Amino acid sequence: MSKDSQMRAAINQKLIEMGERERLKELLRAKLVECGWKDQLKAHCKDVIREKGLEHVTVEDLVTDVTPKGRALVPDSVKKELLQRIRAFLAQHATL
Amino acid sequence: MSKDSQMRAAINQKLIEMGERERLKELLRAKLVECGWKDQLKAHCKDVIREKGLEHVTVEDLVTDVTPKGRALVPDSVKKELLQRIRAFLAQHATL
Amino acid sequence: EEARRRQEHEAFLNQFSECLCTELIHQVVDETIKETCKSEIQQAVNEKAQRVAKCTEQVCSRLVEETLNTDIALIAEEILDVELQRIHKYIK
Repeated sequence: MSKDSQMRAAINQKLIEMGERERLKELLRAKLVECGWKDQLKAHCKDVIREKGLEHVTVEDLVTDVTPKGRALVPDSVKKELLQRIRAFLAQHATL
Repeated sequence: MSKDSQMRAAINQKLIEMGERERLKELLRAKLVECGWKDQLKAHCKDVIREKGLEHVTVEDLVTDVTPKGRALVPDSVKKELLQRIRAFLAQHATL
Repeated sequence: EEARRRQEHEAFLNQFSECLCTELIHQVVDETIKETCKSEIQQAVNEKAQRVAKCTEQVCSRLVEETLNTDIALIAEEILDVELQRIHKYIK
């Protein structure tokens, strides 16, 4: 295992152990709702269904279609906030 | 003060006054780099840090650990060259 | 007498040279060891800080990706269900 993999594993373990990983996911979900990401994605799903026709769309197709935009629509500020929260958590709780 | 002590003090003073002591040290530093001693020392430091773990090593610990090997690794050729240079200086300043 | 004095002086210079040589080697070697230990530890500390920063970013990206994958799938499923129900109602 490379040093990087070891380090990533150690960070993840610490986050999971203390329940922080789940809290971070919840925080991210809340932020995605708050910034309008969820509404935008729903609207985009509807657009795709309308364009392709409901009878031609499976869940898998729809996921494949909307994922790139879904990823791109996540504001940088949300990612930054999450990263800062992880850094603060590690600074407080982990000896890596 | 014995005659030998007086002579030692006089030579030491001359070595310092004429900048020869610093030049000898510079020569030695250059030779230690040139012969690969410094690289070996760095590698040994890295080994000790890796073995003990960075969080368990202070600068003082590391110095204590690597000093015996560091001293032992100085090649005889470097010692001989330094000795010759000292003798040459003393011969040149025979009045001392 | 002169020869004896010269011999003594030679012996003194030899001994002095040996002592000075050893003293200089110890001094320079010890100084270099201290400097090297300090810089090697500092380098290790810097490398570790860089690794922690890089890996934290990677862990964060992975967490975002994982959450998005789950949520996008849930949203897609939900919207498709809603649209299907709407069509069924319309047909009925």
